[in-house]
Amino acid sequence: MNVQNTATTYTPTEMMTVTAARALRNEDVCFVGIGAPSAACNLARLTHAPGITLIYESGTIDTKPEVLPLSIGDGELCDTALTTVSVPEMFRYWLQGGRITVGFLGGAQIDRYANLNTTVVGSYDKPKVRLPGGGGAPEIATNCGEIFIIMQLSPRAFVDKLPFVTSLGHGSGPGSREALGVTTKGPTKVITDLCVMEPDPATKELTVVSIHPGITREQIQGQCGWPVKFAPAVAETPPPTMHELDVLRELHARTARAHGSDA
Amino acid sequence: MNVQNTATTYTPTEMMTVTAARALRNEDVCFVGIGAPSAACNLARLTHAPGITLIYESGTIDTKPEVLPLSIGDGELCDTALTTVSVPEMFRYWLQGGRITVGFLGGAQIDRYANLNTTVVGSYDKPKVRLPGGGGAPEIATNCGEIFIIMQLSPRAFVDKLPFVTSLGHGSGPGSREALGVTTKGPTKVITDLCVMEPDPATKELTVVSIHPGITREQIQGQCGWPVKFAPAVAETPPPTMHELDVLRELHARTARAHGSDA
Amino acid sequence: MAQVMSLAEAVEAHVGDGDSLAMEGFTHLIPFAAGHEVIRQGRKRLTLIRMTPDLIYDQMIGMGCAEKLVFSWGGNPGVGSLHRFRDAYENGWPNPLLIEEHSHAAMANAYEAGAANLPFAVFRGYKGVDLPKVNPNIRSVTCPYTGEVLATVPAIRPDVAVIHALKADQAGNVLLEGIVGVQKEAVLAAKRSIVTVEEVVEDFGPRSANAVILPHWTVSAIAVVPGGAYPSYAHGYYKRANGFYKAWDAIARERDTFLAWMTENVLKAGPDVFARQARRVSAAAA
Amino acid sequence: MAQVMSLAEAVEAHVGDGDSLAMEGFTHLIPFAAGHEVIRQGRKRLTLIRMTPDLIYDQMIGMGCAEKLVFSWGGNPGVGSLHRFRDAYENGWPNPLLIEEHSHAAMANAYEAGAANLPFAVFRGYKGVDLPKVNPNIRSVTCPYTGEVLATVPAIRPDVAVIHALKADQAGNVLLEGIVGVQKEAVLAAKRSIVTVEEVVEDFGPRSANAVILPHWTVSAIAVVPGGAYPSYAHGYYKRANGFYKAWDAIARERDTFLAWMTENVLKAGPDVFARQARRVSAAAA
Repeated sequence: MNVQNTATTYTPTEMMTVTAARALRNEDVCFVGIGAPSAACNLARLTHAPGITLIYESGTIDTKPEVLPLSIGDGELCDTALTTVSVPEMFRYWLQGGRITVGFLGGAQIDRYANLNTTVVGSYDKPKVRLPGGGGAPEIATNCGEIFIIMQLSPRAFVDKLPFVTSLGHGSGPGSREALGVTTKGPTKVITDLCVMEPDPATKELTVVSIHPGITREQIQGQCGWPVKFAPAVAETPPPTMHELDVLRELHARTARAHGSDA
Repeated sequence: MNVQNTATTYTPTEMMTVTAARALRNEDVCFVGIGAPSAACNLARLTHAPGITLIYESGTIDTKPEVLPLSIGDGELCDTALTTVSVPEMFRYWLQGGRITVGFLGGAQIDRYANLNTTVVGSYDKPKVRLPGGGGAPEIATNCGEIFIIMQLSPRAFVDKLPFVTSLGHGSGPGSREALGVTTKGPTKVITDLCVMEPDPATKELTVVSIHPGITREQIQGQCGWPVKFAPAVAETPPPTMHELDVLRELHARTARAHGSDA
Repeated sequence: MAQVMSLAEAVEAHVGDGDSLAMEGFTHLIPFAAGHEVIRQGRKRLTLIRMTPDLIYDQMIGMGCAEKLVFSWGGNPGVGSLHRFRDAYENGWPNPLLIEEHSHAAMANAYEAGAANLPFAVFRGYKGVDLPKVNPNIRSVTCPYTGEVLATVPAIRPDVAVIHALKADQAGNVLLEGIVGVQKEAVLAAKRSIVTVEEVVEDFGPRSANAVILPHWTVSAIAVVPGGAYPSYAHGYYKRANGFYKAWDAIARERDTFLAWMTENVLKAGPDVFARQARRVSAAAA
Repeated sequence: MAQVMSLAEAVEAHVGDGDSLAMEGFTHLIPFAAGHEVIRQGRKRLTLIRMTPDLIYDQMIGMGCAEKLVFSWGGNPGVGSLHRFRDAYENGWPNPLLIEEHSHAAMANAYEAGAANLPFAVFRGYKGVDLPKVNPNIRSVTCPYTGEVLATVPAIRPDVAVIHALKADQAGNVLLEGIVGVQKEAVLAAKRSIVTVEEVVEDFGPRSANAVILPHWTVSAIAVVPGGAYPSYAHGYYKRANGFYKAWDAIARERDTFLAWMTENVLKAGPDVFARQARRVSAAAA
């Protein structure tokens, strides 16, 4: 058995999830989406941030699921929550109330200012692909203290121009959010399977600040639909530790066992 | 022991309470105020209207108190309620929601159009008497299906002109409520210790429709600050039955025992 | 005043062609049995309102019940697309489908405003996004104190709301617990309402003083349908059939597999199958 | 993040002269012990916000803590007037008192809007009445869909909210039950908050999934004050001292009897007297 502190074998998705988890603090109150955000938030809770408060839009507050939910309202979330409120209350008192420090979002498409599209590819009325729509995202994007985005880097996802803006990132650059009267930070991190991007402090354009081990700048550019900017000092993202990977894999294994048995 | 169906000895307040109780139907949903309305509503529940739904503005829905509450939020109301909701929900979903069929109001002063004053006597800024204020009354008066008012007839209470309109009755006469966009009936009965008044269908002015046993028209006029109108056919209010009086007195006795012991 | 009747009677009495219909349940307590009954009774031209259309509306849309969909997130949670919804919207099969699209916050506020008998809802939303460009019902008001401009949406006031709840008591009061979503608001906002329940009990017994209860005089009809939320779930009764949600992706992907499944499991079946399905989930989970 | 401290420390840390202060509790759970502590610490020029000022604000106004009162019903419930409030408003004793008067519906909506981080609340109210003539904060907006004009009030956003709750757990989460009034909204609407509780428990144990709970990160300070709602009551702990409410009428009617009572029972006392008083009510009721 490998007892090294740093793992040497892990998938790009595991790298992405672990990196996202590390961005969370023990005192954060997170609005959690299903999928990669949920895995990252629960990994943080099960490792360095045991006091983190996880909130799902189904109304469950301070939930501590044993297994990852398939939907935003699995029974597991309610069973392990401090309390569960109605959905109107969740959106009014808790999200709009300004009580959430970090909102996690994903999307089908993102642009260089971290605006997101989960609505349509093609035109709205005659779409090439009709996507699920915004759900909670439009108001998560503006009412949470800051936003972390998790998405796999690919040219179809990281596009030069969005066909539809479902949720606001940094708009068309510096001052966009402020001009709309939005006082929250917006996207501060985009965590991908190849690298981490952050908005440049001056231009707000997404800029690579750390590259995952073994990944090259050319690979990143090859998966991104705009000319990628790199920060002056680009770090190597620290790889997952064995402990992080063990906890994450055990979480996924528990989840698979639980969800496999309920057809 | 007197076994007659009709009682011969009762107080004017008992007459008033029994008459108010009789106006309620088994299927009513009542917004209940403290004091005389509470006694009347619970008397109805304990006699001819066992299915009546009583709601107090503290949030208690379908409550069945054993003893009359001293305040609008006594523990007795919550202990015997179907459920208890928050005060914002009570005013938004239940009162404004248009789900209340009958609202009970009292007041310090009333005019001939059944507008009520519970705010000030004298001027607002330099009052002769500062009264408690409106509480729930302004919105009860317009959001309940209809309003019953219980007040003792007296020249200081039934006045020609109100110094302050705390809650709307029939405004300045026909069409007043409609002009304000109010679609509910407003006051349909004013039950006093001497008689019952109802708004005239044409003029909306309060008109005596029934006189309690043994009371004269002159006595009524003597206690009312405007020239009293009498309906073409004025009935004699049926006196309380022994059963009604027994239930009401037992309710008051239980209440006195319960409230006397908790200083 | 809630009347207890069969599900078929309830849908017959309260859901008409062309009605606006809100079948709510936020992952938990989705009224699938009632959706199947609406399909069996062949209702047409419905305006279907629901934050998360989910499989229930995928089925109703695919069977031609819907003329319009009002929604805020149209996917199969954690799985992928709603294929029948997409086929209707993108290809007009089995009939063209109009949509009115919102965010969750907008719809939650719109139900809340409906329950509160307000004509519209005000909220901090829709900033810097494109939905207001394609949805003329997204407007604004200006705060009379601060001058701030806030988003508005019309209140949702459906002809009929349909929900699934845990239990009713003999008087017809209805108890919800767990993830309660927008169901209470949907019922209070609607002109008429149908509630399917797992069971009717003598009375609710000891409970929180603040239990989520709909009094009998807020509900039109109650139908007892054990398992009626399957493949969604009922807190304390049976778990969510996550496996069925995954299996639905293949069933619904093609029109013929979809129609075959609907014929076998909905048209030829009745509300009684739900009890069996829910029991199977509980047994599998045990 | 809730910190457990003594009531004196909590008031010292979070209530300043000139603050706007909402001490809520709708008949149930009125934070009397905290009110007494504010009096003992001699806070001045407070804007006191409360739907029903009740005895707690009658005491604070009579002791000169208040510059302004925002309220919707200012009486001693079921008994009569609040004499100290009237003496301040009508005669300026011990100092002049400004008022901002609303209806219950307006204040409940204003707290709700504050908790929801909105600048104002919209509701169907104030129709055909005189209060809007004397309160310039009562305004209106026009529905962008129907053209209907609806009343508005500014959201209540107090500097400090103070409530009394049943219990806190070790993490500092706070549980309310029974008549919950506007307390949750008041805390969520406020910049800072103090919660007095009957007790701190290891954890809340089995409870409704929808229990009314304020998470620890919404509360600034928690102080354990058993009986701290006396002569109001705490659901499951002790009953309302209706007799004291009646007795207060005579105590508060004259300035000297009021001052004598306050000196003896507040200025010379501490939060520990509340446990004894509440026990006496429970014993009397048993």
